[in-house]
Amino acid sequence: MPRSETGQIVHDGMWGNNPALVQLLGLCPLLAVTNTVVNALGLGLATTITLIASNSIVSLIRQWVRPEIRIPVFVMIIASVVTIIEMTMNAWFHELYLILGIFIPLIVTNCTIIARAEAYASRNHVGLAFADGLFMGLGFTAVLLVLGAMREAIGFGTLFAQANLMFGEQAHWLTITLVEDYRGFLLAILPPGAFIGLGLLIAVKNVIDKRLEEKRKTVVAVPVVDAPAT
Amino acid sequence: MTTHKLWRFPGGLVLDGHKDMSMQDAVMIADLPPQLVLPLQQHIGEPAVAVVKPGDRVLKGQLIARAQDYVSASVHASSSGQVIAIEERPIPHPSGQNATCIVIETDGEDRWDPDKTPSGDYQTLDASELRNIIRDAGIVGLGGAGFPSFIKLNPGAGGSIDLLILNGAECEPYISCDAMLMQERPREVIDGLKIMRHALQAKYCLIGVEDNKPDAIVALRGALSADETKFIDVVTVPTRYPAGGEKQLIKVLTGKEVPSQRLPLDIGIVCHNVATAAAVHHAVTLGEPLVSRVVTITGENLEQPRNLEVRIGTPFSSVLQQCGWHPKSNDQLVMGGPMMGFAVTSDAIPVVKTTNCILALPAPQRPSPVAMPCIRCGECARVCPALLLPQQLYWYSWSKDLDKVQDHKLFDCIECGCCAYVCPSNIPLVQYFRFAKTEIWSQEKEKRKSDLARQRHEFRLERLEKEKQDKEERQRLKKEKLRKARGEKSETPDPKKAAIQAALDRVKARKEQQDSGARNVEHLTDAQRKAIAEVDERRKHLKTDPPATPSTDPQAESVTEKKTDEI
Amino acid sequence: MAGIGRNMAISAVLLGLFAMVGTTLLALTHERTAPRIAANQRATVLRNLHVLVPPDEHDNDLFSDVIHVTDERHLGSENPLPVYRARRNDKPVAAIVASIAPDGYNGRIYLLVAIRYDGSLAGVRVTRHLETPGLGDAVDERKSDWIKGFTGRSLQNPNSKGWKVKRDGGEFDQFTGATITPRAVVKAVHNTLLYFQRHRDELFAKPATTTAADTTQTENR
Amino acid sequence: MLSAIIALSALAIVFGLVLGFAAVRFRVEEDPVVDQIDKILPQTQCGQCTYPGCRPYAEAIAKGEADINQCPPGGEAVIQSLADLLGRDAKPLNEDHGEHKDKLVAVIDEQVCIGCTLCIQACPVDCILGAAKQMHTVIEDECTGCELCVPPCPVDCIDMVPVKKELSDWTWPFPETPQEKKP
Amino acid sequence: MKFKNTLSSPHITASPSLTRTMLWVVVALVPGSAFYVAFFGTGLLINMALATLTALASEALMLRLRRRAVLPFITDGSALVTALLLALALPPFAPWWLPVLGTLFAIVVAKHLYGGLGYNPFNPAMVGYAMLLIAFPREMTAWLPPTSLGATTPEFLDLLNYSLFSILPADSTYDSISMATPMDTVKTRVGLGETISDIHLSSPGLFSTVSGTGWDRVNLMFLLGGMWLIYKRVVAWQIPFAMLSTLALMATVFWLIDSEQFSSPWFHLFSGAAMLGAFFIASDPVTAATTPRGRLIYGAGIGALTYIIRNWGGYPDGVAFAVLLMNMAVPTIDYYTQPRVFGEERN
Amino acid sequence: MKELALILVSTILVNNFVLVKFLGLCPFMGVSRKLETATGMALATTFVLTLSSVCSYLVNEYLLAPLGLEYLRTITFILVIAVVVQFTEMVVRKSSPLLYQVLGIFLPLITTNCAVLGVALLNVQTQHGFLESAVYGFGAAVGFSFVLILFSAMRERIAVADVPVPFKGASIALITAGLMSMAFMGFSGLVKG
Ligand SMILES: Cc1cc2nc3c(=O)[nH]c(=O)nc-3n(C[C@H](O)[C@H](O)[C@H](O)COP(=O)(O)O)c2cc1C
Ligand SMILES: Cc1cc2nc3c(=O)[nH]c(=O)nc-3n(C[C@H](O)[C@H](O)[C@H](O)COP(=O)(O)O)c2cc1C
Ligand SMILES: Cc1cc2nc3c(=O)[nH]c(=O)nc-3n(C[C@H](O)[C@H](O)[C@H](O)COP(=O)(O)O)c2cc1C
Ligand SMILES: Cc1cc2nc3c(=O)[nH]c(=O)nc-3n(C[C@H](O)[C@H](O)[C@H](O)CO)c2cc1C
Ligand code: SF4
Ligand code: SF4
Ligand code: SF4
Ligand code: SF4
Ligand code: FES
Repeated sequence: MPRSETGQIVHDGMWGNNPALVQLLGLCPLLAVTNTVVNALGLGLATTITLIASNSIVSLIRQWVRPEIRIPVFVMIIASVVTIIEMTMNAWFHELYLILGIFIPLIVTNCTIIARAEAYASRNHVGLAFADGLFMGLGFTAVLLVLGAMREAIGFGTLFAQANLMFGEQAHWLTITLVEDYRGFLLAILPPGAFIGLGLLIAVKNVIDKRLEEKRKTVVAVPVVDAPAT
Repeated sequence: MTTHKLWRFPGGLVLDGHKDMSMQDAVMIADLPPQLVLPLQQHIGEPAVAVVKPGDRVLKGQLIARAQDYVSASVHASSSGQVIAIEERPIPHPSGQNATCIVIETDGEDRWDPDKTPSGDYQTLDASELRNIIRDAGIVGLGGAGFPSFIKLNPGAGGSIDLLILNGAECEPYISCDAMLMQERPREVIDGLKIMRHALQAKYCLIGVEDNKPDAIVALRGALSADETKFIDVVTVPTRYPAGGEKQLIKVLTGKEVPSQRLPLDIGIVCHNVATAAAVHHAVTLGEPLVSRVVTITGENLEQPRNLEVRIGTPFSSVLQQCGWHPKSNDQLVMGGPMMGFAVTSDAIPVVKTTNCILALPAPQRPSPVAMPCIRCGECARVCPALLLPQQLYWYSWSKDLDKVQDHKLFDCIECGCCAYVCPSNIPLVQYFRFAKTEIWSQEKEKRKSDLARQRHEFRLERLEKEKQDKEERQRLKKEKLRKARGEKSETPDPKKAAIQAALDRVKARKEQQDSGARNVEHLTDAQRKAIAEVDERRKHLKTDPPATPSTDPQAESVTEKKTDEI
Repeated sequence: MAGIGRNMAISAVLLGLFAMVGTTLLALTHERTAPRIAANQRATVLRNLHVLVPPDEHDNDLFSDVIHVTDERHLGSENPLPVYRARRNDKPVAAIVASIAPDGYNGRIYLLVAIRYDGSLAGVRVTRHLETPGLGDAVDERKSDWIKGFTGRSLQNPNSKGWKVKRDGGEFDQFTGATITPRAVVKAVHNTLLYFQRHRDELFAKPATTTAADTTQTENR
Repeated sequence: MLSAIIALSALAIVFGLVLGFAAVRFRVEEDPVVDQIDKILPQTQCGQCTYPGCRPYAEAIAKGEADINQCPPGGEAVIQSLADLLGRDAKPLNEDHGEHKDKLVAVIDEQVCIGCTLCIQACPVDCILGAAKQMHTVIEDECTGCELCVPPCPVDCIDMVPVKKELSDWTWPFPETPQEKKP
Repeated sequence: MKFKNTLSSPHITASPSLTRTMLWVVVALVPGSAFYVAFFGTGLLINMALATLTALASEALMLRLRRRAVLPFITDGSALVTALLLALALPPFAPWWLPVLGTLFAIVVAKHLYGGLGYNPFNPAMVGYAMLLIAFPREMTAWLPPTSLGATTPEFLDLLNYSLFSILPADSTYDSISMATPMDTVKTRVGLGETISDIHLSSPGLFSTVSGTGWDRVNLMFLLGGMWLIYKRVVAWQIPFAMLSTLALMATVFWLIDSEQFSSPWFHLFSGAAMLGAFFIASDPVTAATTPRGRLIYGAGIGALTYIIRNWGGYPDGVAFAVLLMNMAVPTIDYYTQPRVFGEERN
Repeated sequence: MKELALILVSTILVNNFVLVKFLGLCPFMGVSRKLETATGMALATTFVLTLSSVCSYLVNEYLLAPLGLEYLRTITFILVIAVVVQFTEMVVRKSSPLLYQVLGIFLPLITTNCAVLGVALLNVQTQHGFLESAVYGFGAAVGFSFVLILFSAMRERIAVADVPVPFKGASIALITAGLMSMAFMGFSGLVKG
């Protein structure tokens, strides 16, 4: 079943070539800020925006860069985009900035962005580059959210704690306490928990992939199933 | 007699000897079997080439297959009779595979070839003559490896060596053939030793015997004449497996270590087995080639374990029967000792030159233990005489990381089996190492083949490119000619140009002729030309009415012609 | 050699161009946003300060009435730290000292300690810390009310023996399994009080420094 | 504002000069990785990887256009070596390209061969001997077993047969893995 | 006639067995454990029982999940050793989920995710212990005072009640029953500026002439058990030797520099998990270096790190972390300490 | 002097960039399959990290700070890093193909190593002087190299272990990194700061 080009992009970004689970890129912010779902969401959104912007720009200017200055140019573009986003948010969305602000400089160093610029945006036209940025970003965000949820649930026994920081005071209701009087499992919150959590996620993905593969194979192998002979 | 200073080799094991059980009776000559099966390859190196045909009558000691290469050994009929077949037969090999053998139906007369000539006094012969005699006698190392002995009797560039060691250690449990030989025929051993010493111009000789063979030691010492004791010393070495390993024995006797991946020769030492020495004595003094050897037939499954002098080629079943064997199919039948020998799958295989022992062990008491994972306890490293880390070798062999396993000096492993013997997890370590070694060799072979293929492919691409260019050139010339023919005489004809043109035309004509013929017969190597010739030859025999025989086809003629003039 | 020259020129021009465009955009954005950002920061700082000293208790501009002081022994840093001064009708009301607890479990804990003119605590807040989530981070006002327990305390309440966590024989609770963090905070607050006691009048007398260094800002890590 | 632009542009120009200089001064022509990859490939030249030969496939891998699991003749061993060389994880052979089989060689039935030379033209390693209207023969040692000569033959006289195993080619079997489940 | 082909030599073996090796370890643990029970009460037995049950159950489960033969592996004794060692490292007064969680983590994550027996790079028991220490520092640092010291030592039923139902014995509080270990006490109070002699004076009965009351005797018994294991060649002598001598050496040096700040070498050798660590934990063959020289380096590394973490680190005893840290270095050490093979130049 | 030594101990062990601070994880996971490549990466990173730590300090101190262009810090630093890396790569590639074999392919990866920018920014944030910046960069790099090399040797061992199939590869590598960072927690408390 051949996929359309955008279909392929969606699949790659969200699953098949997911930056966090498959390419193992952007690990630093991924592991550093997934203590809670809210943190994860913040970083995910900021990263997605940056990815879209940098992918689009790199794709636009790709004809003009020469190999020897390619990397400097790309990183400059990314750094500019990130800094502009940071300043803009700081000025006009200050509340949001206060929550996401600390993640934004981290984005510059997120290797997903330069990797996509190199591997995809510099070889494809703007539309595709944009889509790639969007779905790679969303794929990244999805992993952030799952990992954040996992760590928060195990570590604190809650989900969406401090949602108010992100969505405003009325968002307190979002916070879910899974286990009352949970004594907390510190390990999940600390660095080892981050590594082990991501390791488990990748294993889960491997299992699912294998199931899908087996399904695909049996679908191919089994001919049309007839009704039992009467 | 001075006591010789001894050293200690690292690792090693003290094992139960089980030797007495086969040393009750004197060595007897084994019965003559109705059929003898003589593999063309019983040694390290290239197989020998048969010089007899089915139907030929042969006498004992007659050459039936000639050594092919430098590293190769001839095969002789071990009794008189008629060659009935040259065919694939099961042979003693760990693979259980078949190989080409000469099968002789014995006539029961066991008649020696009358041509056999004793060479008289060996001292009148020079070293290279001696080596030729030994070579022609088909003698290979009888200590186990089966390396053609005459090669090891070459003292190398120095012209002489310091020390010749006779290996009478016989360190493996159960085996007693060398012990019996030394005990019963010490003179043969010593005479052989002296011949070897002469060939090697060795300054001094040592016979190393493990201290669990006191009778052999007494016999050897007793047999030495006063004169001989000046340059021959019989040394008792402690019984510790594998004291009979060449490098280990050298270490024990001299304190020197043979450098890793080098030969004893490099430190001025040569080591031969005692039975090899006896065989040399037979060949030189009596003119008898290697047609029989002493074999220990032993094991708990025999009623009467003993040593027999067996003709090479006698089937295992025949000798086993003489020792009271009642086969059960879950028995283990091993050629060689329990530590280094290999299990065989059939009792039809013949005794060969390297068969020192046939071991009939009962099936293991328990169902063979499950191999558990390695717990890296290091016991194996403690007993490894080569000072390797078998646990690491195992780890990398298991994972087929052939680079790392060589990093850990796989090729220094002497496959003595000490590691596997002690492993609490029952891991078949030696098999892993053998797997890795053979795998490395086979990959190297593949690599060579693929390099060759790459070269040939690149060469072909080049050729195609050249042909394309030539074709374009021809077309251009044709056009030019046409233009000229049309009378475009813009230029006055230049004699120089005309000459060039003529030359080009000639080239073209030849190219065209060639194109219509085979395309890829240029730039052939000698081997390929040889192959073509062989193929043609084959065809001549094969074809009666071929669509085109080389002799009648003019183009084929031209092919052969070009072959010669183009290279 | 000409090749090198040409290549150098092209690369230089291209890279320069990209840098120019990028910087221009950045600079423009900066120009546009700088005032707003400053205003936002000021508002944030003020909000933090107003939690401790509510606006109705003073009438001066807290943000600009600031001086910078250095006292490693009491304030925990060898660098200048801001002290915001609250006044009402030009009379000193309270001072908010940005002091540091240097010996937290995972490093420094940044505090805002608001002290009324009479030496009692108007409140303490942790603005930045790296303490272990779930253990030491209870000093954070968002996680527990522990930090609010300082309000109203002073050097006399309790006396200097009592300015310790209970485990060390003092009056302040520690958290189960994490004594180090509260110990560090209690010590830092106590030291800040001592500092204030010593320098009170001097603090209010000094003229304000012009630019407000923003130690209270949550910097990135 | 101006100072910012000037400062950074100047910095960038200096860097640009340096890199432009370095790019020419330190230019390297060949991509050594391609050679290394090519060395690993089995040189069967069969084209199952969808490239016209091993080297083109090597080039494609180096450029990142092709995956490392497309060479059936090479099988696991080649994939593993490529993964090691390129620092990637090994993956199973992509079965779209075929299965890993034991090595074969071509044998021409000389009774049937009509000497059309079509197989000669197809053989990537020039290991078929013969001329027009003559029977052809395969040099066994040099045949890579690529099967490219099989389809062009008009009389179907080429068979692919397993390579004959010599005693010296025998390899010790890999022992039963210790972790295997025992019933 | 065809015969069974077992393929490779050797055809005879010494038939030692893995299970026997593991059982020796268990036997060697007996004297130390007995003294432990005598001094700190029967809580250890509860922990051992819980840990063993969990270990065997999770081992069987993982083998099933991984589709491996269950019987040979479950009877090899390695899970038992892991469980017992983990239980010995836990405080004898702990809620039931502490040993259970720790053992689960040890067997499932540290052992079977790596392929089970023989493949785990980290010492499973210590992974379990470190995980518990990090996640539940409070429960993990509360020890019982030695029986010789307090009348408050709970009875077996009290302990069981606490373990299973978190019910404290009547009229006692958590803090009144538990206390820090002597080593923890010294560390905390030296950190607060007290001198060692002060500490000894102010806590009579807690310290013996050698180290902590009870602890000295328990360590001595582990030392004896360990010597026996060395004699039986279950344990390579290099690791315990290198570890203990490095620890003693560092302790001596600092003790000579300032005996009021740094405890004596005797104290270090005979308190905490020193002997248990040296002979039973650091020596776990699977996770230790395997070359002779590597074992010396590995042991010395553990000794040095133990001392450093004990003195300056944030955790009460350093053995577990030291072992884990050196586990990390094992493959590197093994790689660079390959011995000279026979016939190679000595250099 | 003691200060510098403390920085070194802190960056290498206690606040290890990879295992504690979560910086430089992608190359940590990406080039740790083999000991040799990891050693190459370690060397390259040590060189570049130290150099760019110093360079960015200089640029900050003598260009950005005097002109009041702090808001250009990120872009300038990353530019400096990218150029240092690119230049080193080209020089090494030409002048020593052997060294390039070892280091070359890793050099471009370093630009995307967030530890490099992290060090530059942290230097500014903690107001390190010249020498401190150099030592901080060096220490961070040594800490990175140290765990990278140990990790790669472990991965080589784990790669051939009987790891359950879904966990093979990246998954078990991450879990191993997790256990390593757990072991590194043993250092916590050694140096405060
Ligand atoms: C491939 C090979 C080449 C050898 N070349 C020589 C040689 O050139 N000269 C020599 O004296 N011995 C040579 N040897 C013999 C060895 O030194 C050794 O004696 C023989 O392999 C039997 O030793 P073993 O039974 O201890 O394995 C060679 C052996 C092998 C296997
Ligand atoms: C582990 C091991 C044990 C050996 N034991 C003996 C032995 O007991 N007696 C013996 O003659 N050769 C023994 N060999 C073979 C010797 O190393 C060596 O090949 C032989 O003595 C050379 O003599 P040859 O070429 O005459 O056979 C042993 C080899 C190995 C690797
Ligand atoms: C991973 C981990 C993180 C910790 N973080 C903190 C912390 O942030 N603050 C703190 O005071 N103690 C922390 N601790 C606890 C200390 O190690 C120490 O046990 C405790 O502070 C001493 O308190 P106690 O005297 O009540 O036992 C942590 C412990 C662990 C294992
Ligand atoms: C001498 C010796 C010491 C052992 N020490 C430990 C240990 O400290 N921790 C542990 O989990 N297992 C230990 N074991 C058991 C076993 O080796 C361990 O479970 C493996 O690491 C599992 O693969 C030991 C085994 C022996 C023989
Ligand atoms: S003896 Fe066996 S279990 Fe022990 S280290 Fe060697 S191979 Fe491993
Ligand atoms: S078989 Fe090889 S590895 Fe094993 S003990 Fe003998 S020499 Fe050492
Ligand atoms: S599939 Fe393999 S052997 Fe065939 S051409 Fe491609 S690379 Fe060469
Ligand atoms: S003979 Fe046939 S199979 Fe052999 S290499 Fe040539 S084309 Fe391939
Ligand atoms: S995100 Fe830090 S190195 Fe990739």
